[in-house]
Amino acid sequence: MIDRFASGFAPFVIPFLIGMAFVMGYCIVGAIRLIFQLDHGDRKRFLLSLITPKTAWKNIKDIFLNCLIHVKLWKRNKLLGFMHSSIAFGWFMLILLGHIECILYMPHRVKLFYYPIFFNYFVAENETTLRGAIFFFLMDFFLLLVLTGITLAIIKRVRSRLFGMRRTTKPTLLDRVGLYSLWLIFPLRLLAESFTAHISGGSFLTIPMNMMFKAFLGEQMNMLPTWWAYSICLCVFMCVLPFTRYMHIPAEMLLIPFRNAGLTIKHARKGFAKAQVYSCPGCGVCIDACPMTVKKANIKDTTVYLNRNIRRGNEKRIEEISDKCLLCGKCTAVCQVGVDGPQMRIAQRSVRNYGLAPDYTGMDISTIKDAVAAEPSKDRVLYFSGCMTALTPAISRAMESVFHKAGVDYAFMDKDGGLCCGRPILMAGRFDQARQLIKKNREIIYASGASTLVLSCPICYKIFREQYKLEGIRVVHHTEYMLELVKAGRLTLDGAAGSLVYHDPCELGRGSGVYEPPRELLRQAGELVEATHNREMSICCGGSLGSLTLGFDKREDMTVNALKNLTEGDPATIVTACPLCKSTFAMYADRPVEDIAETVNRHSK
Amino acid sequence: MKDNIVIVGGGIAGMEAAHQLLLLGYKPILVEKSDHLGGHVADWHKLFPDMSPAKDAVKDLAEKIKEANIFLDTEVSFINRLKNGYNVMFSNGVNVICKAILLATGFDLFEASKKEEYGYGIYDQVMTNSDLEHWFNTGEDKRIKGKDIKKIGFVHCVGSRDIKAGNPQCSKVCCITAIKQAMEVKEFFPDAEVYCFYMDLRLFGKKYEDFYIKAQMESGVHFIRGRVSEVSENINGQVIVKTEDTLSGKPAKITLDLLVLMSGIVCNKQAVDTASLVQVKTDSDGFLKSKDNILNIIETDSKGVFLAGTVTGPKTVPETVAEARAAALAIHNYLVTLK
Amino acid sequence: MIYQGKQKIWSDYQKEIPDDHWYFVRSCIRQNFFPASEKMFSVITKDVLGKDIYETPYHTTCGGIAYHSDTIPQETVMTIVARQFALMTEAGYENYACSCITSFGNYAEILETWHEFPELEAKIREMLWKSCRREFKKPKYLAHTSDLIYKFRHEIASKAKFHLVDHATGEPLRVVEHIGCHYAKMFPHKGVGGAEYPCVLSGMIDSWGGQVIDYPERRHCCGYGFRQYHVKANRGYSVSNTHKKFESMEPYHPDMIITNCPGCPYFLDRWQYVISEMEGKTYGQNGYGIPVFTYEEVAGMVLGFDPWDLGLQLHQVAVEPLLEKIGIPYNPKTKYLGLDGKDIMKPGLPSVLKCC
Amino acid sequence: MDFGFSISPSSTINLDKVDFTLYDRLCEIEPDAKKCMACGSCSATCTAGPWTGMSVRKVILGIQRGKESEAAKMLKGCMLCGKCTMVCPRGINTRHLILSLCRIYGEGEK
Repeated sequence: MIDRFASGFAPFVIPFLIGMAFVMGYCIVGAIRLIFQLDHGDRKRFLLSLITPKTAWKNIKDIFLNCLIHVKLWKRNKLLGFMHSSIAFGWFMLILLGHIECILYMPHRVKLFYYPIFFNYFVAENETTLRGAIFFFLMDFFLLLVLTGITLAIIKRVRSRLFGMRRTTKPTLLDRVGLYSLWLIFPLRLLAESFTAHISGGSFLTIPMNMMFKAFLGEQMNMLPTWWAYSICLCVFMCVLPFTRYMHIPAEMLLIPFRNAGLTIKHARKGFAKAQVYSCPGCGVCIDACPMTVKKANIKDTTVYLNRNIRRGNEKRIEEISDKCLLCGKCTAVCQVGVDGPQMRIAQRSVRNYGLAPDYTGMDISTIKDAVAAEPSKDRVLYFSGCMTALTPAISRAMESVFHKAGVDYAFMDKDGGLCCGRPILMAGRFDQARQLIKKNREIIYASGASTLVLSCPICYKIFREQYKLEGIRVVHHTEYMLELVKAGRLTLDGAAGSLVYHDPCELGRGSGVYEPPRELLRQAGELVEATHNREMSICCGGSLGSLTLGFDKREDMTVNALKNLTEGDPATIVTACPLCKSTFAMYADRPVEDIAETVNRHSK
Repeated sequence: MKDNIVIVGGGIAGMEAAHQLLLLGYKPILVEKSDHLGGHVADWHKLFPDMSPAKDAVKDLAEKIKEANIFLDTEVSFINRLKNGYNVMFSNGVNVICKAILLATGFDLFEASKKEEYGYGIYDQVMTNSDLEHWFNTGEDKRIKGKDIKKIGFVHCVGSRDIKAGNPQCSKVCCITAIKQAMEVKEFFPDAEVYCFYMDLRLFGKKYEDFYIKAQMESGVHFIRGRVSEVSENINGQVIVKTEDTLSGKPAKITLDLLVLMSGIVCNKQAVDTASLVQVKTDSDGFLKSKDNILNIIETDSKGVFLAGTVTGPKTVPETVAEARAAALAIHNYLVTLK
Repeated sequence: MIYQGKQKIWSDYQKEIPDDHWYFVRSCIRQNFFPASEKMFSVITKDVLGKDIYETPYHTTCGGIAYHSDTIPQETVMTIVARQFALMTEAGYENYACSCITSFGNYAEILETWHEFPELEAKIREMLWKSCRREFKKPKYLAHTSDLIYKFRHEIASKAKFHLVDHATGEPLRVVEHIGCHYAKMFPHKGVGGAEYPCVLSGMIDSWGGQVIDYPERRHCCGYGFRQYHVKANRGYSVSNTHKKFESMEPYHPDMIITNCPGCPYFLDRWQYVISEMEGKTYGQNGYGIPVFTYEEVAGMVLGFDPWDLGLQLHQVAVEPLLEKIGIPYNPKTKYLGLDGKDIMKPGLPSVLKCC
Repeated sequence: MDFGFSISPSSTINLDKVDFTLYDRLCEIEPDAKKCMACGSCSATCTAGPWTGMSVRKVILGIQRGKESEAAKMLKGCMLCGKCTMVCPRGINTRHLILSLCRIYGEGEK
């Protein structure tokens, strides 16, 4: 290989350089700003994680697997997976190989970093070697790969259903500019390289096309316009990128290390939250996932639109969207970049200014304390049924009966009424109040001297596990606890419960990752039928306390839809493990709905 | 020539019964003491729950009973018992031998002035539900005409559920009537505040609860749970109403530009006299006594004498009409058994 | 206000009042508060109208105050009352006229109770016999002395030297009438005109030329309320109620208040001073209060008795402005001279309420 | 002069003088507030009630009667558990109503 031009420069690279400079500058500045928006502790933790080998390696791995190979997407949807990875990975390889070529053949040009991009224009093939041929082949191969990706992308634009997506977002004007420029980049590159193939050399794609053009245009064909076009396309794409959904490409590369550093959302709009907003590719998978969007309702209240509105700073919509959400977490479960919808929303709720702030510090709870007080013992159990269970007393009664059967030494913490666990008010974004309630409840729990705290309400369970920090006290959900009893042989199930479908409550499944214990119990209690969508794909019952604004009347469709999903296997009984799910389903269900405690109690000795 | 049937009372009960009897091939004689048919309903403006014009309902019924013998401005002077029949003498001198008599003499509206403390007939700005309906119909009332009405109150249970007023029973229709009228006046005075003072809201009927919610949501009527204790007049001629706001457990008072008393349904004294002519007694609640209050409200202990509508107690229009039809059928069956 | 409406109600509540031969009993407290009032009653009925009115020195309290202050049981008060009836029976009278509203209510209540529970009456007869060997007949007619003045209002009007009119303008005076709670609130048919709109006093006002004013709190208690005043801790409550009444009648600018109860005139009169000290507020014209009278005093004024013989100098609120308005002559010098011409001493002047 | 007693203010609710601004503002953002029929199920089921004296019924009534400070005192005792919303027979979103109230309180000052 030899230089065609002594200068090693051609004016058409200028647009590319501008675009490159712009996008690089933008992203670097942005990244630095985000890092500085983190509070001191988080920033420290983040920077440390970058130099800690373990996390550093994880970052590289995750970025490679998610940003280039899109493994997560492959798992969900092969076609989409292939489309994304072919473009991302293919393009990456083209750049990589370009540089390798450059290093191998034109080491003195490496410092001109536009050179590898337009390599084929600047070089002339003076001798054909196997190594050269392999490189040319690989280049053409990856170009082809990218082109197929692009073709799929174009098809997806017009027929998204083919890709298993029912609803998707409408791209903004800039999105379209970015999109079309992206589509154009690679055909143009093919064109450009084909035009120069007889000089620079090429492979199975470029050579034949070159000959074809020769056949039409003869000797004096002008190659520059195609290279100009290619460069301009790159420029356009890179210049609009920061203002389009394609910002997710660079943003995710920051989000992944953030997440790996174990950061949480501290500020509604800055730092980690901002990183999530920009990492949202606006693909709209969350639209189909959202339980609120049954019958085409509330589509514009899904996470993708929350992110879009945060980027636009539309406060009114931000409030509406974040208040309406049920916080079921399904959007997060399906999200490719892992935008945490519920957390984002709670964060937005937390920045409201209220004229009145509840205050429970003066509250006298000595009566509850005295009621549960006892000497610490290693197998004493404290049972907290929670507010909602007061409306579904069958659950607490079943639990008590189970305790008796298994001969458990227990105290019923809120038999005559107790305090709220604080989760609902936390969901409303009023953290100080939640903290006060936690403090009060901890006093009671410690007064009980129990070593195990059993909860039959997942809403309570989640906050007790995550926020209460009860040293020396084991916090278990009743599904887990009853399974322990069974395993310990203190409880035996007769397996006569018939066919049961289990509904994963949001707070227990996606919220706390408890999927197996209830299923194990039910397998022993009867014949377990799985719902069409279950575990982390389970559909919220619609009764969630997460939503602040959804009225009773607006929720029926969601409940009915969730029930449909549960009853497709035509089970005899619907079993759940949450008082709220139970009462919500019971309203519209065509068959008995019960809490797992009831099932276990009825079918155990 | 079919057997004669005398229907006393030309209200909707009498009219509907006459209509049904005509369909059954009889030629009933309908006597009405006033100069027009339709009774109290004729004086009303609109009927709940559909807010259909009362006069249409009456007109419609009147159309259907053209064939019957109708005596207006006529009362029953006396009745003689005959062997399976009666000899009825009317005030207009007409004398009829009949097999069956239907007493559809309806009710009297409680005389609001009897509740002195509410100041009906004493304070300028106090009226009754029927005065208000009259205003809806004619637009004529010095209490409203040309007055700047900003605050209006409705007192439920005036002369109902009130031993002191001699009527322990619930008049049944006042709650919904008050709500209906509250919404209607709100249409005339959109920026007026409307208050309803109630003991209980007894909204048992079809769509009544919807009315209640509508009154709260759309008309913004304020419902205050507490029976008005007394009314007085201030120097501007407005009325000052005192009650207990039982929900906050505190006495409450308010100055109003207009106070509407929901006069209850009480037994028609004249009906009692007429009934006594055929040995039909009054029940413990002061209304006429049926053979049986559950299965046979239509028949009486006197052979051939039947009852329909509010003579036996407060009823809504649809209930009255249904009862009138039942009465017509009962009379028909009775006459058949006579043969 | 629809006057005819009221007249209709008044006509529904007329009670039979025999026009002669009355057994008259005085009130415990009126003689101290308004000494000339009961004197005036007998003067008017006996001397002016020539009626037969009998009094006995053996009459005692009816026990009403103790009863309404929850300090004696019902049997006790009934026995006391039985004794009064016995005195009447012994004097050979059967029309019972009492000067006190509380007594009137008390008698009415007891007669009604005996009517409902004859066994109780029997028991009381026995108790009376045991305690003082007396027997009694129940009065045929029970009246309050204001009922009598109401009955004779026209005769008094015909003999009147003055009328309740502003002699300068000829305008009728605006008069507030206040009826004692125990007059008709317990038994509407026992009072002239019923409980809601009694006309026992308004009747007098009408026939003596005044104009009754109907103000929102007309029905409200004067504020005395027995235990409310007697227990000092409750007095704030007592004065608050009086204050409420004055606030309510203020816009009507009343010239005077007429009452038919022992307590009411006292509290309506004296509390005006207390309110003026507390709130710095007076309700009459230019710094004076609204003069408060008993119906006998007014009858006396109308008939032309000397204001000081009517004991008007013992009122807290100065009556002079009103006397001048009506045109009743009076001698300021003799105001504080007793019947024997001795100086009964001039009271100190309040800091706010204007007095003469 | 000190008499040892004084004129005590009347406990009567004077509906002529009630200031409805807060209630009207509430109805703007929570029209369902008007739907309340004071059945009291919200207060009966309230988790916080026994400990803090919270009562949704009384809060709404208080605001309708201009007793804003009393209402505020109770609102401060709400734990926002949402049971009241679950039991409301009129389907009022009491939980959000409470949040809205907490927001509009003191709006006037701003």
